[in-house]
Amino acid sequence: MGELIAFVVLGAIAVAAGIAVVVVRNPVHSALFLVVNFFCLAVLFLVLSAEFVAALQVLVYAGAIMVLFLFVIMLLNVAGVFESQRDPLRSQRGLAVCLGLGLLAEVLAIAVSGAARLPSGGGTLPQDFGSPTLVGLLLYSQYVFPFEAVSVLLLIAMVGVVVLTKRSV
Amino acid sequence: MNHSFVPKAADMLVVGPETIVAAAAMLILLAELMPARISKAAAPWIAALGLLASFIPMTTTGISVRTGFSGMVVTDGFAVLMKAVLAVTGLLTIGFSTHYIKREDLDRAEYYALVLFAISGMMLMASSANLIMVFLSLEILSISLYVLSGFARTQPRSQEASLKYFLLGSFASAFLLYGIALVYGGAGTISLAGIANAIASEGAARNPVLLAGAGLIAVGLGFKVAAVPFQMWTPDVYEGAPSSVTAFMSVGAKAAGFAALARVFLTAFGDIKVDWMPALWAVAALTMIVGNVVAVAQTDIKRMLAYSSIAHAGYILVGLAAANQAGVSALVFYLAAYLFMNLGAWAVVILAGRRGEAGTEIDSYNGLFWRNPGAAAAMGVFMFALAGLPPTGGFMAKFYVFSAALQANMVGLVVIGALTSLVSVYYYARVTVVMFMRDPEPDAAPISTRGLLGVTLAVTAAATIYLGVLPGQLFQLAGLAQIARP
Amino acid sequence: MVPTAHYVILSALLFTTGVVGVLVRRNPIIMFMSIELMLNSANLAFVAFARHLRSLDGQVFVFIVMAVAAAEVAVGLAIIVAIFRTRATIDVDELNVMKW
Amino acid sequence: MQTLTEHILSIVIFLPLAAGAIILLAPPGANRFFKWFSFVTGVVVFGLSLPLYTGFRSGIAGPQFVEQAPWISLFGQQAIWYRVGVDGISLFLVLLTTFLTPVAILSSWNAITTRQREFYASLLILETGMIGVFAALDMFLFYIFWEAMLIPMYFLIGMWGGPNRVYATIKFILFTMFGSLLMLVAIIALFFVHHRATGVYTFDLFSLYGTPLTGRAEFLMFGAFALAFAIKVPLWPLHTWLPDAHVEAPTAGSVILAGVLLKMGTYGFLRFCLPLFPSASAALVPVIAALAIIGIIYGALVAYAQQDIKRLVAYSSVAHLGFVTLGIFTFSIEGIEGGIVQMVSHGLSTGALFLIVGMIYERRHTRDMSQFGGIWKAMPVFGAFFLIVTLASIGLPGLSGFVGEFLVIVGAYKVSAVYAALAASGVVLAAVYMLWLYQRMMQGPVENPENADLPDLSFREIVVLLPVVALIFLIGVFPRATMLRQMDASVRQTIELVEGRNGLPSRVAESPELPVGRLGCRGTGAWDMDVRGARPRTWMSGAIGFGAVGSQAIGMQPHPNPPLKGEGASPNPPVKVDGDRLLLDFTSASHDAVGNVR
Repeated sequence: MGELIAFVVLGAIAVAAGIAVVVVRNPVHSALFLVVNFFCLAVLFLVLSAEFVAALQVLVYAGAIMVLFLFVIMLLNVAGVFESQRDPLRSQRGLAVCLGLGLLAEVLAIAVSGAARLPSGGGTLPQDFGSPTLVGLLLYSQYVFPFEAVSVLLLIAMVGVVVLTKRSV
Repeated sequence: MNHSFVPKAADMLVVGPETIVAAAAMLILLAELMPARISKAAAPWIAALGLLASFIPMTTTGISVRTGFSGMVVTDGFAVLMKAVLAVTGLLTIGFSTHYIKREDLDRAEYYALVLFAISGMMLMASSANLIMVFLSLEILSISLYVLSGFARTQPRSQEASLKYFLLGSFASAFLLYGIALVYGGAGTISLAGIANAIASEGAARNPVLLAGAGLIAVGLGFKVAAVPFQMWTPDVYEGAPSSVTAFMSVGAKAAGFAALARVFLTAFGDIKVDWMPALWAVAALTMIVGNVVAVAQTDIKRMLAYSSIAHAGYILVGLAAANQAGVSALVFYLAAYLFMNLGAWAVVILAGRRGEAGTEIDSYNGLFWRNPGAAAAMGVFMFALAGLPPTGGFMAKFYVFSAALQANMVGLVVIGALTSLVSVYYYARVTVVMFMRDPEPDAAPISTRGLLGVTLAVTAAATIYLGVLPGQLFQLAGLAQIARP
Repeated sequence: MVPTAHYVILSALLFTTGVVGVLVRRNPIIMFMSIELMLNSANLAFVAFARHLRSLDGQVFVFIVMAVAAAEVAVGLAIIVAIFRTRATIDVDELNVMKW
Repeated sequence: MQTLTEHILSIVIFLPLAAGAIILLAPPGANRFFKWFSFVTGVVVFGLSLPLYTGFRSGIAGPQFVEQAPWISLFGQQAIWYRVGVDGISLFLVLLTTFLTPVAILSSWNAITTRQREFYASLLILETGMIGVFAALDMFLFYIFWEAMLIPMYFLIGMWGGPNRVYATIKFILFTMFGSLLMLVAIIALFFVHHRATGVYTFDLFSLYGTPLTGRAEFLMFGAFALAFAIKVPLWPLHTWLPDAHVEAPTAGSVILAGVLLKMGTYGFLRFCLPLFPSASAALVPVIAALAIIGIIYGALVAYAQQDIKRLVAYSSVAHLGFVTLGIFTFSIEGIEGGIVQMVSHGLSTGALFLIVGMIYERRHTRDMSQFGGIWKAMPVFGAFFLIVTLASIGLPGLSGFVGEFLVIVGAYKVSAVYAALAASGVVLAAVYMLWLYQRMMQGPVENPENADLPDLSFREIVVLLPVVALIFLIGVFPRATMLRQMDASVRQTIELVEGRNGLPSRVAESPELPVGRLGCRGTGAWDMDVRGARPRTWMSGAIGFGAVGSQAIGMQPHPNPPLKGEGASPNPPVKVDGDRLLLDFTSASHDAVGNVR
């Protein structure tokens, strides 16, 4: 029962915040709504027995990534980064909404019809499911190669950022 | 948890080529600790040596099927051949880059490091045996390419190309990711072998969640290979990015995308190919039609080549849509042939261009024959090869792809392919008309073919003709490009 | 216990919101944030499926996605900053050098 | 010497390519070298091709001077061979090519002033492609030559052509490729149908002759092949590229285009369409014959209306090639042999006409008929040559044109008197426009002072024309000895293939992997077949269309890869074995193909 309440409340906030991200004009507000969304998801992760991921969600996403976003928005805001008032692509806008709704309808239909037939792990959930220990062990054994590949990816990103923004060679 | 934390040599061998390439990239970065003059001069050589060294593990494993890192990665005939294609792409890219990045004032060692990182991502893509590796390697190559597209960071066109590529690329990645999530839910696993088993043994085959996931994965990878209707980023990005980067990604990203598409769809979703073959049929047909028809209207050679690369993605998709072994072999052969003719054409674009990405209008090739007969002749070879005329590798590639599709009884698709090839003859021939049958502008100076760029041109032209006359060996090799079925 | 299907539906809602955001908005930063929304909806699906399947693969995947997202954000914002440096607009439609 | 005789055909094919490559690698500007080197090469190649003629053994239907080497393996089998040879049909076209190339080179001596290196190289490379098309015995090899040859022709028109050359050359290449790309699809499809029937992957022409096809597939494939050839011929209404290409091309290009390239279309009909798709060919005779006759009359009428001499000659080609096509589609020995003679004759006479037009153009820089008149007075030698060539083109007895047209009309008469009558009217029309042309240009008073003191032909120009005219006489006077005798066997075999009587074409020697003979049993009706000399394996694979029947009839195991349904396998018709003959009665069996049962 508790999970259902959490799901309904947090889910509603998350969707509302998500829509707000897309709708509001000011990028700063968008970013803040995105943070709200991320926090809701973090709590849902907890509900779903994913403690480690929930913690990361707060630390990495809401913490680091969104701060970066806000930082850049503030940095660029000085000269007024807001979208131009004119809307050259009104038709595209309608089209996009239709497309999105179509996609949504499709995914919903699929989820409703397919969910009953999803394969299931069965049994009860282990007590420490989703704990940092278990996730960490998995990460360093079976997933050690992707884990290492991520480090290369981060190195590339680092080099990339330097290349793109360093003023003089 | 019976897996060791420490990778074994056998594991490393599976991903040997990409590891060596990535290590070479890091070496280039380390070399920057030395004086700039030395590190700059050393970078292309380190890169070339790294790419050459990556052939060592390829020859060691050969076409044997091995998996590594708890089944995360796999090497087989297909993976090794795709990696070879990518390594050659990298070598040729270095060949035409040295001159170009000096001319455009982009001469920084990071350029080569990023090219190598991208190649390692592309290679990893060909070896991915798990959707997590598909996603990661896609990101490795994409992020490298985002940065490379914006490498001319003071050029607005390059910046915008980078931004557009980045936004649409991440958009596509998000589709891929959501698709993976749905497949995970539908099949209960993200390993390709596991998905295939789930489809084969359980009722997962008809689960709409799984099918929707497969569709979204196709969309995500379709963006990477520029298949219609996910091609809209291509012309702008190709036009705006530095020419050498465009050349590189028009072959490399395409090869990687097709490697992933082929592996994911033929292994994980191989048993439900009746579901996706018609969709792929339609995408292939659309891609060939749109790419070729829109290319006719282009006046800028970079945009023309961009649409042409869309069209060629269509021909490669024909091989994939055939969903048989001949199709996979044809895909590998096509990419190998395409790599030479397309990189060669871009090398000419680089040679004929001027500082600041000027001189890319097709009209500026007026009378190129008088200004540099060798380059014009080579461009002629590439144009006829891209149009699919014998005796060039382009013809053999199309022949192979069409054969594979006809083996799968896709007559309609092949007829569409043949007719769109006819359209392509028109716009490729136009380039030869301009080069050979018009007089140069009075103020146009002769162009000299410079060092490494000239070598690259000669190599690509010779290889294009060689593959058209004696394709037997590569046909045979491509025949070994078997994707290991779990 | 809330059925997994409900979480999937929630994630589909968020995913769609993100898709529409990318298609509708022209401000690259907001487009980019919409993409982040899409990534997060995928994460939600992963975590929900992970519980349903009693397998931690999904959670590990989310971990990797976060790292990737961090890398993407860094590069993406760097591109935007670089553009902003050479001109004062980052409205995608204002970028008229090329056709969109 | 041994290698020379063994590989004479390959040497003839590739020597021009090698010479072309040498020219391309030479430094630019050595124009005398380019001219002489390419001319000498052309003459040497012609000389080397003569042994093909003198050593040719009449009476053998199959290809001679065969050379083969494995080329490309596909799907784990040695599917593609380098395999060349000449038979009674292709021999003359190969010779025509080797003969016209040095003539064309010599005719360009002074006409081509820019980029001579590339010009002569293109001509020589083109020669390789053309000979290859006629000599190829492997469909894949044929297609390679067929397409590759377009590239040098494309440059010849585009780089050294007239003011509208770019339009003409693009039109030329697009038209030609439209047909040939669909033909490629059909070739590959045929390859797979053959594989399904026999389990063998091969592009060998003579193996593919036996491929059993369903009616629909046969018509579609025939359509794809026929389209490619009809564009090349060109058959009305696909001829529109031809006048443009001819008018814009330099003289040498026109000579080669009219002399050799157009023949590839008619040769293709004869070599591929007829034997590969006999039922479809037979069923579509009225269509093709009608197009051919329209071409004959239309070409003649439009030619009459031309002011531009070159355009006139171009349209006359449409008419002449209509004769050839008509002759081929009579399926009669006279018609087909007449068609082949007409191909050669047209190559000589129209080639000569283009040379003559080129010579007068070099002097007057116009091709407008009204600018001329009374040229005879200034150039009597020129006038004499022109007259002979004109008469040859009209078909005066004693000259080569007569032989071909006469035989074609005889062949057409066998099929339908209407065809013969209409074709004959074409001959009359040709006489009208050609004589009119001659009269306006050569006779009458000199009205334009510029025509008064034109220099007559130079020694070089006489050397260019003399051999052509000599051949016109030779063939005209001794058609049997020079041509018909040699081609008899091959033509008869082709007719037999079409009629499905005898399914056993002569095979390429020593090629055990060529399993298939044509048994050609399609349609409804009673069939009898001669199975003498059929090797068991050949018989089995060839009999795929009714594999089971064959095995019962001569008591062998069914084929390991039984034919697909719908390819004629299902209803077993009654079979009688009568000595060496196998009688099949299809009368009651339902067959989906349209047959030409005689």
